[in-house]
Amino acid sequence: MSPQITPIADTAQDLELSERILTPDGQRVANPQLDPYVADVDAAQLRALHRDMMVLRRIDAEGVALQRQGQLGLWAPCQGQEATQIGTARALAPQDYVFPSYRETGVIYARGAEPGDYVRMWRGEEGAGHDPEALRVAPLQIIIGAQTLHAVGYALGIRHDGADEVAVTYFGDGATSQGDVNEAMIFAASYQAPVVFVCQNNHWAISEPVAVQSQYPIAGRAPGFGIPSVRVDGNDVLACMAAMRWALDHARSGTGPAYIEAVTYRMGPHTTADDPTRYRDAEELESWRRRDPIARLEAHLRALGELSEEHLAETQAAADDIARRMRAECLGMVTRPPLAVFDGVYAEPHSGLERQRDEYAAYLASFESEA
Amino acid sequence: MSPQITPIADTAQDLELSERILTPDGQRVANPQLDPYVADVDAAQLRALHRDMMVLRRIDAEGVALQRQGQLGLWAPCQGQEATQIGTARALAPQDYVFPSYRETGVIYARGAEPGDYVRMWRGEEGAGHDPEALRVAPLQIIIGAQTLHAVGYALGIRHDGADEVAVTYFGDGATSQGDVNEAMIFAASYQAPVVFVCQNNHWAISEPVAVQSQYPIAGRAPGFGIPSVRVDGNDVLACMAAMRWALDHARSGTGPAYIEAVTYRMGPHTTADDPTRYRDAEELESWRRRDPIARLEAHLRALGELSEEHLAETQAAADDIARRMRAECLGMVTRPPLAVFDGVYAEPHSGLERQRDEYAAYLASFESEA
Amino acid sequence: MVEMTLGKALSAGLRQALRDDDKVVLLGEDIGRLGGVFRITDGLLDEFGAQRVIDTPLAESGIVGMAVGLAFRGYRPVVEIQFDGFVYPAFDQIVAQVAKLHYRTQGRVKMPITIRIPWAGGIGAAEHHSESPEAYFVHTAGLRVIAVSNPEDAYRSLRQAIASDDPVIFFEPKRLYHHKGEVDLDAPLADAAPMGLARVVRAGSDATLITYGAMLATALQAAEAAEDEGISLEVIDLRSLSPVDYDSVAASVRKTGRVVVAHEASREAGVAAEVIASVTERCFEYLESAPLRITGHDVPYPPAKLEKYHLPDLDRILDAVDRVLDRPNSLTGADA
Amino acid sequence: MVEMTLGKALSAGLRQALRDDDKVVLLGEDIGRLGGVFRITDGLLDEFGAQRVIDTPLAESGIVGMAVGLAFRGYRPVVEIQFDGFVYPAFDQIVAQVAKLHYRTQGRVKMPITIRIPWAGGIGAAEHHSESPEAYFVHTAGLRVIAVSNPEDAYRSLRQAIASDDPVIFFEPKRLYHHKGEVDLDAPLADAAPMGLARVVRAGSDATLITYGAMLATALQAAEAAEDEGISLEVIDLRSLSPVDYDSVAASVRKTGRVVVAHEASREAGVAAEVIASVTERCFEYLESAPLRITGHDVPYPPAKLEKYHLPDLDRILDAVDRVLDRPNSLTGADA
Ligand SMILES: Cc1ncc(C[n+]2csc(CCOP(=O)(O)OP(=O)(O)O)c2C)c(N)n1
Ligand SMILES: Cc1ncc(C[n+]2csc(CCOP(=O)(O)OP(=O)(O)O)c2C)c(N)n1
Ligand SMILES: [Mg+2]
Ligand SMILES: [Mg+2]
Repeated sequence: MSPQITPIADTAQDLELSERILTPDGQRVANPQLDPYVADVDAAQLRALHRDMMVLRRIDAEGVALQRQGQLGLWAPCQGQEATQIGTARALAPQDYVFPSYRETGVIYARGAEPGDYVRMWRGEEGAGHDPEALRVAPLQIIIGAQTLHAVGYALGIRHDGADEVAVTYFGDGATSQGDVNEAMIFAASYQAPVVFVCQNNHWAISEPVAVQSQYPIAGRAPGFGIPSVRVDGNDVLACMAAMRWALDHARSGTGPAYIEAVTYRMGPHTTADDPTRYRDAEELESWRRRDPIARLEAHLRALGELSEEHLAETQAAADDIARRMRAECLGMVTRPPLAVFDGVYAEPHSGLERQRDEYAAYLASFESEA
Repeated sequence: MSPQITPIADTAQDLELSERILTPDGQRVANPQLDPYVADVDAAQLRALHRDMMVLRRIDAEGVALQRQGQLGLWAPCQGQEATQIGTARALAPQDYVFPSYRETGVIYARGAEPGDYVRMWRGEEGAGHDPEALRVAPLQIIIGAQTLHAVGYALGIRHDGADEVAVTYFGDGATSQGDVNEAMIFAASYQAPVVFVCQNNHWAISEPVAVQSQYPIAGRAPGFGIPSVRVDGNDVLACMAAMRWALDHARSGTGPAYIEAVTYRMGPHTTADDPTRYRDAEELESWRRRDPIARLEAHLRALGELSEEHLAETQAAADDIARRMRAECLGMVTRPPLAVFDGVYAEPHSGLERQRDEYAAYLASFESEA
Repeated sequence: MVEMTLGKALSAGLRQALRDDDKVVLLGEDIGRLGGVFRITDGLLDEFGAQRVIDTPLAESGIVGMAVGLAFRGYRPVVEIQFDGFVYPAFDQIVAQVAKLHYRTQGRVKMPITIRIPWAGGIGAAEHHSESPEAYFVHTAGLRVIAVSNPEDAYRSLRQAIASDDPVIFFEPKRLYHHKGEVDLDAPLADAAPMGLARVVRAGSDATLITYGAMLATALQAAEAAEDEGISLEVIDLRSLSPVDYDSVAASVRKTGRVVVAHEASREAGVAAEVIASVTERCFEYLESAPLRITGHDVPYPPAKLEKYHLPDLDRILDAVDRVLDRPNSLTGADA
Repeated sequence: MVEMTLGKALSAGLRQALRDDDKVVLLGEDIGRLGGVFRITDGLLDEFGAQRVIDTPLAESGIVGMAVGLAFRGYRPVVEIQFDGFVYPAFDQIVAQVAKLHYRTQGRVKMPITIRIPWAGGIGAAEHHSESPEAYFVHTAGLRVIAVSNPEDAYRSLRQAIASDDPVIFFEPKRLYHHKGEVDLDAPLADAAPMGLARVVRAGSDATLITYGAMLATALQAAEAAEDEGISLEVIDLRSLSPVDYDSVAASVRKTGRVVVAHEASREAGVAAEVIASVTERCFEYLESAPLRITGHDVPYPPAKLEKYHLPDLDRILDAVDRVLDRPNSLTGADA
């Protein structure tokens, strides 16, 4: 019979059970398993990671602001999850392909998104905010967990092509309950597909604490399916990068999928439509504020004597610049004309839809003729 | 990072990795974990288990025969799985409720099925072959894995009622790939529901060997979800009974679900419509014939000096008797009248369907008036 | 009679159902502490406890499958699907289990499950949050389908759905959650008209305008606008989509001889097709022109900025009215 | 021209597609060594290898979800769903992903996925093995829906479906897998009539009988029987259910003025409702009687012994023909 397993209930203990390289106050601790994967990361690279996280936080804040000002229908903030997103995404090779959920602003940023890409979907202009082929990132996915299977299929294609690529999928702690996410692990293991699963356990699925989905470490599920996994401190950007490099190496080596659970925290509301004060304690939030991923890296850089005023100023300027361009792009967006509602349903002509389009065109034209 | 896991590929090794009490040649070996659960099983009880398995094999053979003779549309044989089904089902308390798949002839037998119950559905007379409330067994389920969620819901009800009952669900190795079966584990763990999962790993899902679903022991998945599990030799009726008693005790104690993987073998075709020679080796079949669950218990009883000719004769008579009654019931079944096609769609009147029924009745009547 | 929003009426209906029958349990994502993303279950966790107002793991098939098991045990589960577009993962459990178990067991196992679905568009939402999947369920034998359009109906028919021994898919127009109306909270359920009847919301004589859900408001506006032009429209709120109350519908069509059916859902094999086919079958000799459909286009629900070109509005309905009345319209041009 | 069964024609179509384009891959349960439970993929594993003829774990959502990922990578996946009743677990992936990704990305991501579904009843099967779910997919914008009725169409339209850049739900009538017909295996696909056109299978003048799939054979028998009574029926095989070729259908209806639509699927919001609503809209002034539907009842597919009372048969179709022709029928009685 299997050994007795102890549930982990409180989020504090939660984090203790995960791998880390930097402590919350920015001290570097030895981690024999992860250290080799970030042995090359020097101060300049650390500063680049810091810059990424700063810029991302600014993009995220701008998204919230634009929504509050009525420019976006919705925004899903990623504040608090910068280390997870930047750490893992910066480990990707250009040819890798990402299947995200809807909160991965940091991932599309790291893949080279244009300023308008962050808002185009949330503003309701288009179904996909960015060009998937250009970024090698699938459109944001709203159906919880659906994208994980797409990643596995893509990875099967990689394998068949004999390509040196990895498919990567991001999803939340809530998503781990969906059948699709479990089937994705099963199919990936069955085909030894080169896919990396990244679960961002941010402790909440809207109002439900992670314990509703699992009272046990989520990373512990993967090995049962034959998938090696690691549970990493998701607010430690170095640990996230190291874990991701391990996982990508594993997948690239042809030995099948790997799984990462990044233990982090959603500092903001679920989306701008949500009011988290209805369901979570100020105290919990406060305790996570003390584990802020950016502050942690800053403390580390400061201790190394590598956090110059210059860097901070440059970072601030870059962040402001992208926020400005994001806003300008957003406000400048021109909604497609009415008949665009019919565009792209099919790749080839569909007589039924064409007739509807024609009738609707005639209908629209009838107003013009009246005028 | 999680430990490296070694896949198990061949079915021989497979079995070695499971818990047993009786070796394939019928010797009793000590099993400190399982033994306490069958300490009370004396020779008379062993003979009763033997009788059950013999009768079940006969019922199963009669089902095949009736199908071959055109009396049934289909039959799903359970030959080879008698120990799993009888061992686990005989561990149930009367108040427990079972959610089976379609191959659990032995389970409905053990729950007290009437002879006609085995064939009513397969003959195409009714949607459910037996009265669920009478047997405390849900109708056979054809949609792979769907019933596992029903068991969890039922178990949640048990828990809310504070009742001393357990919900039990049976499913195959193939079923473990379905989202539903994984969601069932997640919901069961989340609610600590008193439910026992019984996976009959009979090595095949139609033509697909279990390795398509999993190259790792299936029982190994449950602990990741927080569910203790055991992997048991499914051709060892004592081990199956012991494992089931452990699992039921666990569920009854209020500490949540338990999971059993019974490693067994489907000796016959998937169903009477299947031709297994297209996809599996005679040799593999032969090797499993040497592990026959009934022969194993017979060898054990014989070694104990407890297998009398009298017992064998009585068993044979009982088996023949039930087969005869099963056949008689089957041949005597009267198909419901045409308008029965409308019966039981709704519990309350539905004007649309009533109109259809009336029109169809008028249509049928028009033939009579013509005549 | 009290005035309340449709959302509050639904809350009141759930509260009353929970009070009336301790076998009623609610299941869904975020329905507990949060009270649901639309706050329909607000306060119910506090009043009835976590055993009856159950936050579930994030898996719709799991939720509905569990409801089936609870029904096996004599419970009357009420499921909340968070948004219309999230019902599809539960489709198999709904279509192959919920809809069929009563038939499969010849009535031995009842499925008194209510599946509440915040529904349809017009709220500027992101993808998958504005779907109108009702036709899938109308086409599925074994289910009943209700679509509400006002607080009074919402309160009464939700309680009726929960009290029904049949499974009911219960559509709640999100766009109307904050719309107000009078509700008699104390009217005994036993005295209420049975679930399943349509309602003539506005009497008229020139054409029959058939709709349901949030589109009813648009239909009524259209009827007012038409009146200004001297056209008298009879407006019918179907309220029940399975069964459809064809007696009421046919009575109206026999009177007017002209029919427009409007809904947000896409057109091919939608509810309007069903209504028109049935009405034509029953009232052919009364029809003076071809019944018309005004629906969402046969496109996936578009991005928010385009939804106003997708949803039937006042003008599209009036144009269809002109067509069934053989008046000048968008297809004939102004000189017809 | 060679004579072969519909099943063999489908096999040949798959083989040809696999040869024509190495991006074509097949996915499904038991399609490899076994060749599928209906043997449609028989021999393909040997010819094309396990990389292209892929046995999958037992999970339909997984299969279709994986096909989506393969499509993202430029593959053209052909999925086999083992039986009609097992498509529902994949419903979410089909409706929310396969059908929508092209629209979501404004055409940047193509979904050239073919989902083959052995389909419908009349074979005495167990529950869930005789379903007719086509209306669900017809109602889903973004999908194409094909239903074949003979070997020639099967061979050609399966290849067209696979070659199409759009997702196609491809219905194969199980009941006809062993029916034979002539197939021209060498006819170039480029010369073929486009997928999506209906076919007048039998010309006639008194009424139009519209159907598809296995029901076509029954319709043709009905037409022969009717002829004996001096009634001339035009029989149309829709072949494509989305889009429906309404030009062909309307041309026939304008000629006959009377319409019967037959299918196995249940009635409410089914394909026949769609056809009748559209035909009425287009041909109202030509109609001489109410178009009628002959369909499976609105019941879950019944146990095998009762299926003959569920499926439309010759007599039920003829009775409907009598009704549209205002001849004595089951509703009027013999003396009408
Ligand atoms: C199939 C489906 N069901 C429900 C929802 C509604 N929903 C959107 S986000 C969310 C919570 C997701 O939580 P998690 O997976 O932890 O991701 P997070 O939002 O925390 O990043 C829910 C329930 C959905 N989008 N899709
Ligand atoms: C949802 C669904 N998909 C496919 C099938 C077809 N099917 C019937 S049995 C079976 C194999 C099941 O294998 P397993 O779970 O191992 O059970 P066993 O038959 O071996 O008892 C398949 C694919 C089905 N019944 N339901
Ligand atoms: Mg989360
Ligand atoms: Mg099996």
